[in-house]
Amino acid sequence: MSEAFVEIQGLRKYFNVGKNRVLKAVNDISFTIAKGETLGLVGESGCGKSTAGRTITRLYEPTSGRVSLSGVDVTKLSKSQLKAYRRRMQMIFQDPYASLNPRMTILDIIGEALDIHGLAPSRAHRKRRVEELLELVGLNAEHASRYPHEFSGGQRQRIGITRALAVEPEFIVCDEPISALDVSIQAQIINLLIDLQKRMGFTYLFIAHDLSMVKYMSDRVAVMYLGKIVELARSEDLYDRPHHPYTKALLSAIPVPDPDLEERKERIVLSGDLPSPVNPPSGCPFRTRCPIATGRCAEEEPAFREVRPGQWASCHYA
Amino acid sequence: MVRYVLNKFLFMLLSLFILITATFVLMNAVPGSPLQSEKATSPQIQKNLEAHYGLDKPLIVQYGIYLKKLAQFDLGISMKKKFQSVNKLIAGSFDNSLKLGLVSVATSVLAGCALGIIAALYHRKFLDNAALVVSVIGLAVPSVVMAPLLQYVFAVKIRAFEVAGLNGPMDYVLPTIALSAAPIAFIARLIRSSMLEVLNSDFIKTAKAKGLAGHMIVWRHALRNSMLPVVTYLGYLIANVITGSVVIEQIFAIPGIGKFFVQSVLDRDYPFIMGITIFYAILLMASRFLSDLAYALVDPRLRLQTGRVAK
Amino acid sequence: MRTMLEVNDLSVSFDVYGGEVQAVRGVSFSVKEGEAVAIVGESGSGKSVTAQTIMRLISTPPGRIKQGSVRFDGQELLSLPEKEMQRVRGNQIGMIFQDPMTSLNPTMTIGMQIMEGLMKHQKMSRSDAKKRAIELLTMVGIPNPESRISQYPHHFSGGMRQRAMIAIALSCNPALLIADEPTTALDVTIQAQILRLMKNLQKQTGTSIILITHDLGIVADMCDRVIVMYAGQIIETGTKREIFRNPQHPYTKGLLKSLPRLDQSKNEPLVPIHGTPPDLIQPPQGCGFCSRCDYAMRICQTEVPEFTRLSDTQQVRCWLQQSQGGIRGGKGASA
Amino acid sequence: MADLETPRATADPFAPLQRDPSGAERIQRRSRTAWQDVRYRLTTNKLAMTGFWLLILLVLMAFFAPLVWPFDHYTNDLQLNNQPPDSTHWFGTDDLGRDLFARTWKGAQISLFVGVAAALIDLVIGIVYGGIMGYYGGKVDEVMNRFAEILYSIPYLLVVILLLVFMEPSLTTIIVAMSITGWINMAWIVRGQMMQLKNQEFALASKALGASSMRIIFRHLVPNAMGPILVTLTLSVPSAIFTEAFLSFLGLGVQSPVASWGTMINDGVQSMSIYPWRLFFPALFLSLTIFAFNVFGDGLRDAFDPKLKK
Amino acid sequence: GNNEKNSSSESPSATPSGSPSASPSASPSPSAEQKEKEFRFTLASDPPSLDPGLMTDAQSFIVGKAIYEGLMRLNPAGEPENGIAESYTVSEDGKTYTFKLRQDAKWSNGDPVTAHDFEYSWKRALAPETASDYAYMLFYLDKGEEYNAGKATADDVGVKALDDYTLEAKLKAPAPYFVNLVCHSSYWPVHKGTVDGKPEWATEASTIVSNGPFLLTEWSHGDKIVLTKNPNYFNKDKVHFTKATVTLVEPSSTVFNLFETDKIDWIGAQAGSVPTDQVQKLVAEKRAEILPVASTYYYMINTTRKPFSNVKLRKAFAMAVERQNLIDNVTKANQTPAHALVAPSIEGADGKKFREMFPDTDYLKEDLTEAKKLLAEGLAEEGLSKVPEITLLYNTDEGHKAIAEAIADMWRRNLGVEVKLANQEWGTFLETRSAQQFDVARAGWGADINHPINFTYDLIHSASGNNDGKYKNEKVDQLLNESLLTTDLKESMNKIGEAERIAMAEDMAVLPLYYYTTVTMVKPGFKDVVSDYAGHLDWAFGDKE
Ligand SMILES: Nc1ncnc2c1ncn2[C@@H]1O[C@H](COP(=O)(O)OP(=O)(O)OP(=O)(O)O)[C@@H](O)[C@H]1O
Ligand SMILES: Nc1ncnc2c1ncn2[C@@H]1O[C@H](COP(=O)(O)OP(=O)(O)OP(=O)(O)O)[C@@H](O)[C@H]1O
Ligand SMILES: [Mg+2]
Ligand SMILES: [Mg+2]
Repeated sequence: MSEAFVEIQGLRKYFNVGKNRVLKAVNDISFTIAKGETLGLVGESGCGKSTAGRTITRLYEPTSGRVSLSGVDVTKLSKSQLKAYRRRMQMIFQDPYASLNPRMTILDIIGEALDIHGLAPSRAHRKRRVEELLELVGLNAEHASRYPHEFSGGQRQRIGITRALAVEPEFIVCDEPISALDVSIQAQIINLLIDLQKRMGFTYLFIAHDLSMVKYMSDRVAVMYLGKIVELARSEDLYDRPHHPYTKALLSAIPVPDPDLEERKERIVLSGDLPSPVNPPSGCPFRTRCPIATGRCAEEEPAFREVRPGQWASCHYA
Repeated sequence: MVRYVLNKFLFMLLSLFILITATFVLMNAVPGSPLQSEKATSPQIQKNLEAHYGLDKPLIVQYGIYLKKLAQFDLGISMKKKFQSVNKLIAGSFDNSLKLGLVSVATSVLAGCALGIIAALYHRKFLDNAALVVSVIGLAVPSVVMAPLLQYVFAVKIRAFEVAGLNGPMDYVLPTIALSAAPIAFIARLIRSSMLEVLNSDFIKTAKAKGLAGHMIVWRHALRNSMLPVVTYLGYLIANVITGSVVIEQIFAIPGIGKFFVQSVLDRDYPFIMGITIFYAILLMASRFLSDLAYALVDPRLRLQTGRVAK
Repeated sequence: MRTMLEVNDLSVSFDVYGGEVQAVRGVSFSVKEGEAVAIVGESGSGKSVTAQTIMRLISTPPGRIKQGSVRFDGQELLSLPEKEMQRVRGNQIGMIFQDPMTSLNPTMTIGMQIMEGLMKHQKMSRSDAKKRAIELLTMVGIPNPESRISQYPHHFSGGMRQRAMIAIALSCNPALLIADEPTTALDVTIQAQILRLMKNLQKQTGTSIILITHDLGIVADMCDRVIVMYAGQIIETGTKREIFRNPQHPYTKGLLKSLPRLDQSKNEPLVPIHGTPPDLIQPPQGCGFCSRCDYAMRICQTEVPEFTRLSDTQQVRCWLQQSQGGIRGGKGASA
Repeated sequence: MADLETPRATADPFAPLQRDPSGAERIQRRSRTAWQDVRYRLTTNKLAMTGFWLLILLVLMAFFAPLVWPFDHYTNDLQLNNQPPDSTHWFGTDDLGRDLFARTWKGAQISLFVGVAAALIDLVIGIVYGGIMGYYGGKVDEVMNRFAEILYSIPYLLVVILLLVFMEPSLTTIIVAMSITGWINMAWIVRGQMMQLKNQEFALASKALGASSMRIIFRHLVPNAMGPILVTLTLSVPSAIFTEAFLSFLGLGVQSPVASWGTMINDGVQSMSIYPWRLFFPALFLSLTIFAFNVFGDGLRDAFDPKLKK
Repeated sequence: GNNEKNSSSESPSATPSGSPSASPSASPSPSAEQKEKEFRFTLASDPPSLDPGLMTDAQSFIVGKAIYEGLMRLNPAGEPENGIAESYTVSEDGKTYTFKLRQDAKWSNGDPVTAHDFEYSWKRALAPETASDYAYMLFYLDKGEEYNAGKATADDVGVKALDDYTLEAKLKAPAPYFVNLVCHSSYWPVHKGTVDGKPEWATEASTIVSNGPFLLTEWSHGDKIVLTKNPNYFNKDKVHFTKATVTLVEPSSTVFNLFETDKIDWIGAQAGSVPTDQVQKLVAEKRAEILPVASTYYYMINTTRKPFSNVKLRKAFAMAVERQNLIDNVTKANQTPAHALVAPSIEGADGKKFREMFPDTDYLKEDLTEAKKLLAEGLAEEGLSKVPEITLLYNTDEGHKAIAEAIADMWRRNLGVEVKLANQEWGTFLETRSAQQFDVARAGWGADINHPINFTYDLIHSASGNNDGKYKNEKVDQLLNESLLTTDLKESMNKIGEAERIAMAEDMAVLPLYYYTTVTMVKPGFKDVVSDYAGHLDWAFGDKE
C-alpha cells in the first residue's frame, strides 16, 4: 500500500445519555486507508460502525482524535473550509428510506449537491448533469421528476449513491449501502461501486454486515467490537486466518446459500451477555462472550498488535 | 439537571431585565401620563402629584428606584387605583383568572384533541368536515361576539346559567366555552394535520400487528407523536389564558387580571404596567420552559437537545 | 400435519393517482404447522404486501384486497370482524416488520412496546409483562435488558431495534410468525442467534414461520420450502433443496448467481440481473420477467405462463418449461 | 412495450426475443414535474377547489361590488338607520343609515388584504426566525427564543400607542404593527418542528453534501413541517383580521368611515340582539373566508404530501 | 369598631336575591318587623379611591356619597341640605362661613365627628404631600392655594375648629356658592387616627372608617362591594335600605342582562348604562326614563390656526350640524340640542335654572343657507379658495365614533367639506388636544359643582387649562373674573350669562352639540333612588316597598 490518504488516529465519539453516563460509541480507533483502497468495516450491530463513519465525515463532532484527509486534519477545519472538504469526502447512508427527503424530487435531491458546490452554471446544465449521473448508476433520465417513495429500495440506494457521486468526491464512506437491497440489486450496486473505483480512483470505507460482500469488495478489513477495532488485516488473510476469537465467531456464522453445506456447518456459538457500551467490561471488551477467555482478559486490556505482518489484532492469545 | 435549570434561570433573569428596561423606556416614551385627567388641574397640583409619585425625578433615577424596589419583590403602588399595592392587585385578581384559565386550557386540550383525532381518523369524510366547520366557527367568531352571544342565549333567554360572576362551578361553563373556542379550533387543526402524517407511519402498523384496538392505537401511539405542535402552542397559550381575557372578564364580570393588561396601559399607570408586564413575562417564560421540557416527554428524541448538547 | 395458513388466489391493489398498482396478483400458497416457508424475490415484488394482507394491515384506501381468501387455522381472516381480528393479530400471528428504523414508535419505551401486546392478549399484569419483556430482550440478545427496557428506540442501533421488533413479534408465542426481512440489519452472529431462536421456537411450540428475506444463506439455513415472487406473482416454489439445486425459473437462477462466492476476487464482476422490474400499474401482458430475461421468447411477451409441476413440491411458472428444449444453452449461463 | 423489438413476422411463439438494451430501466408511467403533480392533486381535490374559488369570488366581490353597487359605503342616511335587509339594501343599513352591502365589500378589501399580509409576515419572518432558532439550538436558540419572549411580553398596546405617534394611520401602519409580534406564534411552532426534524437522516445526508444550514432548514426541514405551518398560517388570517379591528379602533389603521369586517363585527356585536344583520353579514363572510382558507390549506397540505396520492 | 357588623346580621337574610357570600353568620332569629331591604346596582369598575381627599370620579362618588357625610349634602335636585352641619352663618363680606356641627354624629369606630376632623381633612386635602387632584376645590379657602404650593403653612389656611362643634372657614374672596362646594367630596371629613401616616387606609373595607349612612362591609376588588346600613348614623330613620350590593361590571350589555335576569335593581346615572340601541324601545315601553344631566357634549375648535381662527368659518361649521337629527338617530337618548355650554340642570339664581335665565336657543341657528354664506365669506377673508383638509379628532369609543362619522357626513353634505376622522386612545388624545394638534376635537364636560361658573370659567376663560381651543376674548375673561368677586348671586349670574353669550353667539368659541341625558331603569317598587343633578346615582336615602 502506498502512503495513507485517509488517516484516523485515536478517534473517539462519546454520547451523553443522561444521568452523567457516557456511551462510548467509538472508543479510540485508528487506521489508515490508502488512495484507491477499500477498507471494509464489519462488526456487530451497535458496535459503533455508523457512528465511526459519521464522525469521520464530521457529521458528528468527534470527542477526540484526528481524521486527516491527504494530510489535512478535518476535525480542525472551519465551517467554510469544511464545505470544500465535503466535496472530497462523501457518505452513502445506511437507510435508503430515511435519507432521502420525501418531499423533494430526485432531480432536486441530486441537483442540490451540484447547487451547493456551484457545479451547475445553469438550470439546463444542472438537469443535464443529473441525467448523466442517473444514467451512470443505471437509472434513467425520466426518473428525475419523481419522488423517493416511488422507487424500490434498490433504486433509492442508487439515488443515494448518485448524490454522493455528484460532487466527484475522492473518499466515500459507504454505510451498509446494500443491506436493505435484494441480492440481485446488491450485485448491481457492488459492481457499480467497483467500476467507479476503477474508473475514478475512489477510496472507500465500506461498512457492512455481509461478510462475503465485504470480503469481495475490500482490500483490507477491520473488525469492530464495542467501539474498538479488534482486528485489522488484508481481507484474504482475515478470512483465511482469523486471529481474534470474535472474528472467528463472525466467520463461522456466515450463512451459506447452500442447504447441504449449511446443515453440516460447524458454528462457533457465542454465549454470554452482550456488554453495554455504557459500562463496558474491564480488560478485553469481548471477554464476556469469548470462548477462550481467562482471568487475564478481565484484568488486562489486550494491546492492538501486529500478530503477523499486515495483520493486527487485540487479543492476548492471538 | 440542576445546572441546566440554573443556567436557564439566569438567562430568564437577564431577559426579564431587558424586558423591564424596554418596557420602562417605552411607557415613558408614550404620550400621556398617569397624572393627567380630562379636567386639567393647576400646574401646582400637577407638580404636587409628580412629586408625590416621584415622577419629577430624572428617568434614570426613577428606573434605579424601581429596580431597587423590584429586587425586594415590591412592584410598587398603583397610581390610578390609589394606594393599592400592585402586588396585591395582581395577587387578588390572578386566582380567578388562573382557575378559569386552567379549566379552559384543559377544555381546549381535551376538546381540541378529540376533534382533531376525529378529523384525522375520518380524513375527508363527513366527520372531518364537521370538525372543520366547528373549527371555522371557533376561529371566525371572536370572543367579543361569542361571549355576549352565549350570555344572551344561555343566560338571558334560556336562563340555564348566571349572566355574570364566577361563584359556582356552573358559572365556569359559558366563559370557558368563549375562552376555549379559538384554542380548541387551533389545537384540532394542529392535531389533525400531524396525526394525518403519523397515521401513515410504519409504527402504527406495528401497533396494529400487535392486535391493539383502534382507540388504543390512537391513544397510545398516534396521539403522543402528534402532540409536538400542540405542546409548542400550549407553551404560550397557558400563559395567555391564565392571565385572563379582557373581553371575557368584562362580559361575564369576572374579577380577573386580564382587563388590567389593557387598563393599566390606557391609564398610564406606570407601576401597574411594569408589574403586570413582569408578571406576564415570568408566566410566559415559565410556561414556555415547561413546554420545552414537555418536548422531551412527547418526543424523547428531543431530550438531548433541550439542554445538554451531546459532546 | 395441519395446514396452518392457506392463501388462495390473493390479489391486492393500490389505487394511486395514475392508476392501480397491482401489487399482488393471484398468489396462492399454504403453510403447514411447524413449517418454515421462505418468500424471496425482487424488491417490490409484493412480498411485504402479501404478508401484510394476511394480517389485514394494508391501509384501505389506497390499498384494496381485490379477491382471494386467507384461511388461518381454518378461519377466514379476510371477512373476520375487526374485533376478532385484533385477537388474532399479535396473539396467534406475530409479525416482524422490515424497516426497524420506522417500525418502532419513537415516543414509547422499548419495554412498553413489548409489554403492550402481553398485557392485551395474555392479560398479564404490568409487572409480569415487564418480567417477560426482559426475558424476551435477553432472548434476542440485547445486553442489559433491565436498563434497555426503559430506553427509547433512538437509543438503539439499527440492529438492536430489529431485535426489539423480533421480541415484540415473539412475545405471545404466536402459532404463525411472519418475519419480513428480520435480520437484514443484523450482523451475522446476532443473525445466527436470532435464527436459532426462531428455530427453537418452531421446534418447541410448532410455530409456523413465513420468512421473507433476501439472504439466500438464511433461506438455506432456516426454511423447508421456498416461494419465489416476481412482479406480484409467485413464479416458482419448491423445497429448499429443489430451489437451490435445481432452480428452473431464469429469475431464480439469476438470484443464485448474483451472490459472490467467498473466493471470488474483486476482478471477477458479480453477475446481477440487469434491468428493473416492471411497473405494476401496467403489469406486462405476458410474463413479468420477460423484459429482463435472457431466454425470453415471443410468447413470454403476450401470454402469462401457467404453473408447471415439476415434482410434488416444485412448481414453476415459465414458458421455457413448455418449449421443447427447455433452457437452450449458451448465452453465458453457468448454473 | 416500447423496449421490446416486435416486428418479427415469424409465428413461432418460442422464438427468442432480441432486445434493445438502452430502454432497460424505463418506467412506463407518464412523468410529471413536481409542480404539475401538486397542481393535479390540488385541482382534483373538490373541497380545496371550493375553497379556492370561494376566495377568488370574495376577492372579486371586494373589488367589483363597490364599483357597481348604487350605494357608497360612507354616505349617511340617518333617517334610514338600522334598516333590516330588503330589496334596496340587501344587507340592511347600519346605525348611521349607511348601506351595509357596500360597507361589507369595502370592508372585504381591507380585511382580505390584512389577512394575506399577515400570512406573508408569518411566512417571511416567522418561518425564518423559527427555522433558525430550532435548527441551531443551543445558544442561538436561547438568545433568539428569549428575544421573541421579550417582544411577546412587552405590552402590545404600548407599542401600538407609540407607533401612533410616529405614523399616520393607514394600512401600512397596520402592517408594521402586525409585523412586530404577529410572527412569533409561527416562529415557535416552526421551532418545535425543526427540533423534531433536524435529526432526520435526510438532513444529515444534505449536511454531508456540504449544504449550508440555511439550505437544510428551508429546502429540507420547512417543507416537511408543512402541516403545522399551514395550520398556523390559516389561523393567523382571522387573528390578523381581528387585530386590524383592534388597531383601527385604537386609531392606528383605517379610519372611519371606511370599514373592515373586524370593525363591522365589533360594531355589530353591540346591537346584535336588536339588529342582528349588522353582525351577521360581516361575520358570515369572515367565516366563509376562514373556511376557504382552511380547506384550501388542507388541500395544499395534502397536495404537498407525496405519500398521500389520491 | 365592629359593633355595626353584628347588628346588620341580626336581620334575617331572607331576601330572595341569592347574593351568595353575604353574612353567612346570619342568625335565624326571626325579627321579622325589620325586613331586609337590599338595593343592587353596578359600577363599571372599582372606585379608584374611597379616600375623600383623593376621589375624582363618578364610581367613587356614588359609593362615597353613601359612606361619608360632609357638612352639607346636595339633595337630588342639586340643592344643599344640612349634613353634619346643623346650621351655618355667612359674614357680611361673604368671606367667612361658620358652621355649627351636630353632636350626635359618629365615626364608624364610635368616635364622635368633630370640627377638628373637618379642619384636619380640609388641610390634608390641600397639603402638597397628599397630592389631591381636587385640591383646587379648596383653593377658595384663604391661603389654600399657597399652602398647596408650599408657600404657606397649614396654620395659615382659612379653616379652623373654633370648638369641637364649630367650624370656621375663611375664604379668599366671596363665593356665594361655597355651601355648594362643601358638598363636594374634597370637603368630606376623614378620621384622623385612621388616616394619619397610613395612605393605604382607604383600600380595604376593613380599614375604612367613615361616617355616612352606610358602612362598607365588603370590598372584594374588581368584583363587588357590599354596603350595609350604618346603625350609628344620626339620621338613620331616613335610611331604608339595609344593604346595598354593588357589582363591578363594565359592558352595558352585561349590565342590561343582569337587570333582565333580576340580579340588579338599577341602571343608569353612571351606575351602568342602558345599551344605546335598546333605549328607544325601552323608553317607548316606559321601562326606561330619560333624565337630564349637568354635562355638555361639544367639539372644541382650534382658534389658533387656520381655518378656524376665522369666526365665520366656526359659525358655518356649527350651523351645519343637524343636532336634532343627530340626537334622534344617533345618540338616541333624547338629549337636548346644545347651543351653548351650561347644562340646563345647573342652578341659576332666584330658584331659576341658569338656562331658564339665559336661554341659548338663539345663540346659534341651524341654517344651511346662512352657513354656506358664512363659509364663503370666511374663506374669502382668509384668502382661501376652499376649506383645507381638516381633522376631527375624537377619543376611542364607539359612541364618539358614530357621532363623529355622522357630523363629518353632515359637513360633507351640507357644506361640501371633506373632514378626516382621527381617533386616538385617551392618553394620547388628551396630550394631542392640549397641544392644540387638532382642528376640531371632541370634548365633554360634566359639573363638579352645581354652578354655571363650572362650565364657563373652565371652558372659555383664556387662563383655564381646559380651554384647549385657546379661545380668548378679553371681555369674556373680564366678565368671568368679575363674577367671581361678586357677592350677589344674581349679578354674578348675569355676568356669567353675558360672558357665555359673547363666547357663543358672537365668537362661536366652541361647537356645542348637546346636553347629556342619562337613561335610567329601576325595578318597580323602588323609591327615591335617583340620578342627581350631575347625573350620578343617588341612592342612599332610597326605599323599597
Ligand atoms: N445519537 C445517539 N445518542 C446516543 N447513543 C447513540 C446515538 N447514536 C448511536 N448511539 C449508540 O451508539 C452505539 C453505536 O451505534 P451505531 O449506530 O454506530 O452502531 P452500528 O455499528 O452502526 O450498528 P448497526 O449495524 O446496527 O447500524 C449504539 O449502542 C447506539 O445505541
Ligand atoms: N401504500 C402503497 N401505495 C402504493 N403502492 C404501494 C403501497 N405499498 C406498496 N406498494 C407497491 O406495491 C408493490 C409491492 O410492494 P412490497 O412492499 O410488497 O414489495 P416487497 O416485495 O416487500 O419489496 P422489498 O423487498 O423492497 O421490501 C410495490 O410496487 C410498491 O410500490
Ligand atoms: Mg449502523
Ligand atoms: Mg418488503
